[in-house]
Amino acid sequence: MIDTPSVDWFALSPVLALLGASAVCLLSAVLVPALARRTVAAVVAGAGFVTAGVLACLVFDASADAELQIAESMTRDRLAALAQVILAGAGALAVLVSWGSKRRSHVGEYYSLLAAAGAGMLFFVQAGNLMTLFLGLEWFSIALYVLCALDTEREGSLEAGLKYLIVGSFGSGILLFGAALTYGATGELGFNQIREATGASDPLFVTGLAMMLAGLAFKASAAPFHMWTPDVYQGAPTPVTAFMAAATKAAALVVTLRLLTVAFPEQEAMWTAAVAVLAVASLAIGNLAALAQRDVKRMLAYSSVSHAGFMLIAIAADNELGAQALLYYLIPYAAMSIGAFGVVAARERELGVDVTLERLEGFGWERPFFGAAMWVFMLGFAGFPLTGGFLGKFYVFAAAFESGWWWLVIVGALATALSLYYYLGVVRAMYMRPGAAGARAIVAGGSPPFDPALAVAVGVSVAVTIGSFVFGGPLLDLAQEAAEVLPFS
Amino acid sequence: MIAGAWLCLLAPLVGAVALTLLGTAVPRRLAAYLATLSVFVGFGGAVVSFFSMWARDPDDRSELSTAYTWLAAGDFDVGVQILVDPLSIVMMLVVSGVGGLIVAYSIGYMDGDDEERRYFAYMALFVFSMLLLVQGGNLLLLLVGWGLVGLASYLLIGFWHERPQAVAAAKKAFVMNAVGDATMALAFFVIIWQSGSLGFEESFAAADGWSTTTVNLVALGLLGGAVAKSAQLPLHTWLPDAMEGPTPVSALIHAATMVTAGVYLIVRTHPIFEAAPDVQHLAAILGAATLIVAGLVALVQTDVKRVIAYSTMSQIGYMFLAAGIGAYTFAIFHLMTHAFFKALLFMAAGIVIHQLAGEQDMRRMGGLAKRMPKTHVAFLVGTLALIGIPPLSGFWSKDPIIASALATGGGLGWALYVAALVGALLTGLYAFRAYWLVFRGEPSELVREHTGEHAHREDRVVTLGLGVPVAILTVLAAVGGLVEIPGVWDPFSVWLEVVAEPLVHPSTLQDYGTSAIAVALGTLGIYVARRTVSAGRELVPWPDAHRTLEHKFWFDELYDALFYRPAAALAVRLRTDVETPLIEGGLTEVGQTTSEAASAVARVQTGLLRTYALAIAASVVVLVVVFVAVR
Amino acid sequence: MGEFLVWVIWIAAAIGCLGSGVAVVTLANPFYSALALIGNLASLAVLYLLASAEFVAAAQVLVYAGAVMVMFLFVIAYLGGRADAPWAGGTRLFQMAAVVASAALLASVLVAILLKAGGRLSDEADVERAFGSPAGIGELFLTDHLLAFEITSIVLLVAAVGGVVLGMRPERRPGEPEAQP
Amino acid sequence: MSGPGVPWYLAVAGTLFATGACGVLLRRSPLIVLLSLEIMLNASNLALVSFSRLFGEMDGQVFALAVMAVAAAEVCVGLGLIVAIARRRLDLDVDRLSELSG
Amino acid sequence: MLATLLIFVPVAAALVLWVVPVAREVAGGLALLVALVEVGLWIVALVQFDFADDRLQLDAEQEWIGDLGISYHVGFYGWSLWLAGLTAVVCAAAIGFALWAGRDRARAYYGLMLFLLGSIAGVFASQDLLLFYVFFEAMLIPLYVLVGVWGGPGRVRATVVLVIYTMAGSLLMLASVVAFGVTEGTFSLADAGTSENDWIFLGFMVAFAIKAPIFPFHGWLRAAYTESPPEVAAVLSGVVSKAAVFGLVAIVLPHFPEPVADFRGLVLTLAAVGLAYGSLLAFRQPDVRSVVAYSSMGQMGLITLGVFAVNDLGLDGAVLHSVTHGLISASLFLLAGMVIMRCGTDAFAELGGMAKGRPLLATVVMTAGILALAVPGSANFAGEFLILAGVFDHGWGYAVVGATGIVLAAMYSLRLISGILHVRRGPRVTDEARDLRPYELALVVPLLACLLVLSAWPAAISEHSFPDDQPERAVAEATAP
Repeated sequence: MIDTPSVDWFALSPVLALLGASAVCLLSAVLVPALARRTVAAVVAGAGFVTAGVLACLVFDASADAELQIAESMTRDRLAALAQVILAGAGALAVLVSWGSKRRSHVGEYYSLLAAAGAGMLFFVQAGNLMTLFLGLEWFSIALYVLCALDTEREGSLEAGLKYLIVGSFGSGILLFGAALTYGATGELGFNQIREATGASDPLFVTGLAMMLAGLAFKASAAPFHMWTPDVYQGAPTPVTAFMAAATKAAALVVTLRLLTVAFPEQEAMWTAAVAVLAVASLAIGNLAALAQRDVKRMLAYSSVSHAGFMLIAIAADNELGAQALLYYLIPYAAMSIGAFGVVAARERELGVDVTLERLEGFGWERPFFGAAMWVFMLGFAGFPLTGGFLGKFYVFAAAFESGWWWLVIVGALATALSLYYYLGVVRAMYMRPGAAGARAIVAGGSPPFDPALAVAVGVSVAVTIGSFVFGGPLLDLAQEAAEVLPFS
Repeated sequence: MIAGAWLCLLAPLVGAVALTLLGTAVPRRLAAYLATLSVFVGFGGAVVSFFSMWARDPDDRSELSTAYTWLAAGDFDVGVQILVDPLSIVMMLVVSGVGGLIVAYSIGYMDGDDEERRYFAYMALFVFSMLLLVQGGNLLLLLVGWGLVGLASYLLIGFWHERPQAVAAAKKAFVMNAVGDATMALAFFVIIWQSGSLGFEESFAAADGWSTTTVNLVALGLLGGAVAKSAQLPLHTWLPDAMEGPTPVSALIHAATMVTAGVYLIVRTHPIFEAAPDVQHLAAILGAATLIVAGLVALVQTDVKRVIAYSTMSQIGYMFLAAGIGAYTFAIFHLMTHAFFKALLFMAAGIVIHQLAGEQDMRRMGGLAKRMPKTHVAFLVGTLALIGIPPLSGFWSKDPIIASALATGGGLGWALYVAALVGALLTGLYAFRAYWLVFRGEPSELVREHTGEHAHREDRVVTLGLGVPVAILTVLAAVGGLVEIPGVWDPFSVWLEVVAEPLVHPSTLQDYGTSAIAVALGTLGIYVARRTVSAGRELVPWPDAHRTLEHKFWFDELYDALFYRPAAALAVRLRTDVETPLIEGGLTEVGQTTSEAASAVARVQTGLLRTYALAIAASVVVLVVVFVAVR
Repeated sequence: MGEFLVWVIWIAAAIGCLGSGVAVVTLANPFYSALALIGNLASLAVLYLLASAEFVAAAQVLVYAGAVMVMFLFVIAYLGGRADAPWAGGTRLFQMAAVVASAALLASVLVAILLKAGGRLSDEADVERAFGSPAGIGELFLTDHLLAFEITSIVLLVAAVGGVVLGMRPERRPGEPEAQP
Repeated sequence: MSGPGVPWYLAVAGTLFATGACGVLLRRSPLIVLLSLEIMLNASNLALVSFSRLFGEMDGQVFALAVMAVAAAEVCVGLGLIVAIARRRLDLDVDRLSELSG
Repeated sequence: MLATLLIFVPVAAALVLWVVPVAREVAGGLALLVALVEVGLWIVALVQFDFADDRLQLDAEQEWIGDLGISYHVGFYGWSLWLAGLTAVVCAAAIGFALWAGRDRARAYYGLMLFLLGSIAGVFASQDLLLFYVFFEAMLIPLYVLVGVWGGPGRVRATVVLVIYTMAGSLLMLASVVAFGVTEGTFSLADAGTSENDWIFLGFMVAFAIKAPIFPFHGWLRAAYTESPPEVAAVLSGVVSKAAVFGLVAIVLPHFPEPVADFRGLVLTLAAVGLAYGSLLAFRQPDVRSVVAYSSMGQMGLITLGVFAVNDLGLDGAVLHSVTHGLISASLFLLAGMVIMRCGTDAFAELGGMAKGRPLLATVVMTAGILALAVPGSANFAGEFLILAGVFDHGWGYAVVGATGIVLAAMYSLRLISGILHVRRGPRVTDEARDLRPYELALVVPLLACLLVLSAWPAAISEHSFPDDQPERAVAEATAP
């Protein structure tokens, strides 16, 4: 008789809720008549994300002490729960952004995959050993590969899908090989066991560390592992891009933080330096490349690279303040990303073509709400006060300074200054070159239908962006409670 | 007494403010009367102060009255305060009295001008500022008055703002005065630094303890201000140009009052100058140099107002000479008489100019003596007083100065003495040349045109009110010097001595001897001038010398080349060589470099899948190698 | 003797494995490449067997070499195996870089292994006969790695959905505009 | 265990991994790139299996089995994509898929 | 409490304007009303303020982020209250000007102006380092749009340079804020101690040097001032630049005594160079706004001289001169705007002779110009005098440069006056260019009236800025040789 382990269903409940939603959506693709399919699928997926978020909140509340479960394959702690809340929120917003898209085919499958990807990420951040880590990663990655390519009508979408698939698999392959080597060096899979088993200077072990770091950096799209990001973000359907930008990065960074601090504390000198270098590279490359972009989605993609750099600074800080900073940073960052891509989607649906800076001309005056919202997101990305982006950056800098990375602070400051050019470039395009005739001419079919879901999504994003500044205190307290589970020396 | 002094100070201010605020709400005439009234009320206040002061014991003739704290910082504070003492009362009387006459004269002179109201507001502002200057109870307030008279001078020189020369002259006057303000301010900084106060008493008391360098610096700064304001070498070039303003302005500001402020300053701050004798002597030397240079230049000027302007410089040179050798009472005495006769000269010239429809070139005048007899008398009295012919006022005030130079003795004293005597000769030459050109000889075309069939116009001038002030000043210029007769009585000196005890006291012999020589030289000058001019010749027949004098010793050209053009060129060079390429261009360059770097980074993003994988693979290799190496 | 045989088999399998791997990468025709991969998988299965991983070896042959590769071949056949010269495309420099990077990857991994080789790597644990048996593996799948097991199924399900969605002919009604994001 | 020791297995795994990586970097046909990716995953599997043997614990084998499933999943999606691309009559050449760049 | 009101009344009004669709006239009127209410609130604050009390007054404190010791803490000292008053007055005039000039997209415009007003008030009120930074940056947001949307033809470049340049400085300051706050364990200005760290000091200095601007950090200046709408330029040069003064006095002097002493020579030199440089450049600029722009730079150099004199004279003078310079440069920009509304240009080459037949314009321009050149007796002069007297302690050279500045100020101001008013009529000065209207007078005259009142009594500010036990005393003691 096999002793089946007891499963903590409560801790798994957010994942399960989303999986259930995913399944229902999938069924709806077959069972629900085409007319109602979008409504049913979207509502179910949205409900799934919301439920998952609520459940994650409950788990957060109930998990004052961290617990490892089922041979360390799963962790129940506040770090994971908080990340799950963020991810679920991002997913729910992504559903709202998706609602208005003119998708005709595969609606049920779309929402199903979205929910599945979300479930994968939720599980991913709970991962407690190398195997669940890898499997969680592949779970959401595969769902995302499909989502990227789902607009099979569009070449760009297919190109994005294939690029993501191939480069992504390449990255996963490296991560897997690294995991294998780590396993080989220690004989253990669980993060905590790895920490206990390790000999500090084991060559296989550090090789494994290097490769896993590379694999995770790939998912977080940190330079120089970022090169897929702009292409995929640009080509993928905009709601998917929004979801990826917000959620993938959040999941990958949280797991990076957990893996590095839990499993590799003895190598911290090594990986903090490496992460710092990655951070600097991301900041430099992301910001510089973004400067040269005309396509807004592509520009935002590079901006997400630079933000990965910022958040990596928090990881490189390797202290509780850093973890707190990262977790806090993710909240406004996720909201701003989804909001910004949501606004891009609005313009895209209005014009029927890709959104470039030129095509944003006059947008701010035509659509005051979206314009003002975009303004808020851009300011938030640039780290202006009155947005959570500012507090996030501030905390990142504080964390870096506390661990002596003062030059990272300087680099971060200069990079932010650089980034202003293109963030404000968006505002410039929207407000300061009003109504070029060209942009109006290509508006497809007159005034676009009112899209309440998108407006709600953008509105919520604005609220979170600004709210996370005003209520920075309580949110930072939550982040601190989550950060406490990590074993910082 | 204090109330009178305050009234004297504030009445013109009220007039100025009221005129500015009321604007076109008051009729033009009323505006003129208001301004005149305000100045005469001030004069009344001054008279009241004078008599109440007269009644006091000589040792008690000084009172400081503070209204409120004007400026304060930490331990440093400066009040709005006035100092009433014999010196300031003399100045108040001269300023408000002569000022009142000139403002009254302006009623007629400016009649019909478009912007009369503005003119009178400015005039009242000027009188207020000048009174503030002389009444100010501390150095800072003195500087405030100092600056404000400069401002009023600027406003009034440029009153006819559509004339480019007037505007340029106004700017020049202001900027040169600003140089003086700046050096004075620097002197004050030193005083604050050393004594922490700008009160007269405190800073003078502190001056004794200062090092030679310090006190020299302070005195030099003050002298700079005095020189600029009084148009002495080397900051004198603005004064002739300032004649672009209306003639009463020239009479009031650039003859009677403002330009003599430098003399007042030296007398007022004499303890500092006495602590720095070298600088004080420098003042005397500058005065002597100015009186000769100005006298020489005046020999060849053709503009009647410019001749008078140079004569003003020259006369102030006497005053500086006096102040520089410590003959303070004579300096102030000459200041007062000079105010009378110089204002008179200007006003008489103004009538002539008015009569000739604005013509100021003496070569186009002549023969006015018969056609404008009253004006002629006034002008003649002024001229003789200026030359120092007894018993007119200039005689009583100028000769003691020359005698004091003699009494000073030493090489310096003799040099100054000779210079002053040469000045007396020059005065006779240029003054009588002007008189002769304007009033004697045959009437020119212009004169006939403007006075021939309208011979009654002088009467009209009189009816306009120009005559009364001129008449009063004529009397004053004639008898104003009798308040001090060497060897007979000296109430004026006694009155002032409590403020500034003179350093030299010429003997009666020196006085009378000098007077004889000076009068002889003056008469010689008159004679030569008459001979030469009536023969139609120039006083300076040598072409090179004549040209040098015409160009006023090339001071303007020199300053233009030394200061203005380098400054303007520097400003332009800074813009073209620093601001545009470096400061602004630097930003552009940073921007360009960044955008080049940006496109370079973007080019790496080829869109080729395999390069992405290669980047990943290469980075992994680097990571692994480094990790294994440093583990 | 048994030892020697094991060595021979091992070497043969390793050579087959590496050779077929190189063949996959270098053969021009995807069809042959796919066939080479089957060889590769098969020889790997032999290595698994030698490393006492019977069940893995079996799964390798059945699932991988069988099912997956068949799918591959179908697709290749469907698309018509167009030839693709391995050294075509990209600049010389890029190709050099690619090879150098791969070589460097190999070198660094090998160096890491070499550095470690003298240590614990040579100290293999003793194992029972049941090691690597389906029963043992199955038990692990139901206990320690329960979650992994479940997730694997989900991953497969997601992939299946994805494959279907992507491979399906798009349902397009006549006159309908192109889909927009 | 008789026969070659774990380092030998690892050497083969490493070489295989590098070979697969080389394929990804060099080849233009997405099909062959997919095949190369499979080689990389299998290299990891070999490493896992040999480590599993080293420690005498079957975790590694379980991991390898899971990887196999994942590999199959990737192939499934990859092939689906390739079919979709082929259906759009695009060249099956990853170098031609470079619309998105810059 | 009043401090909070001063900040959030305009901000709330801005939100209302943005959200509630009202007619443009209503929007403008409401904005002006709120600005006047702000002035009224400030007057109430002035009345309630006890200048004899050297503690923080009218304050409010609310914990914001506890674990790093960050709080919402606002309040005023005497000197910062004056700066707040300057803000209220200048912004009210600027909004009034905008109302008259008729800016399009009224709701957005007035909302931004009010937001700007609130955030500047926030800067001058903040007593927490992070809060200060927040407001300091928040100012830039509306400025960016105001210049970028309603500015002149070169506005895009101007905004880019303005925002990126100033942000680059601010971000270095953020690094310093972080470093200082984390080291001290609190961000409260009152509780934080002193630091000897030169780098942290320099981070702050760079930000303030750019904001002020101090030579050679003024690259953004000309474009920003000349491309902005005149009323925005008025706020920018009049008020926003004073944020640097606040930063220097509230943060740098009390918390970095040793670096201040070490770097004093350098800062004073740069400030003096900036004074001379700005004044010289102002002398040769081709249009009114450029002249005012560079003169502002020169005056900010002067104020910096006063601050870094770190003594009673210098600091009191700096506060006084901040207020007077704020008022005068705002007036001049508004006047430039009025000239532009009439003639379509402010280039001297096309102006001139406007005094003829326009007595009000002439009087107002003349008054403003004369105040700008700091004629003795004016409040501007008083400030300048105190500053230079104060900085004399640290070397006569600075005072000499300052005195040169007096002469140069006379040169450029007179050129400015004459360029507009005097000599021949410029080609763009037509008969349609009427005299100032009563409404316009109502905008400019109060600013000038403030200056005249201050001229009569500059001690109102200089004596009521730093009561006993001033922060600068501590600095002076700490840095005494």
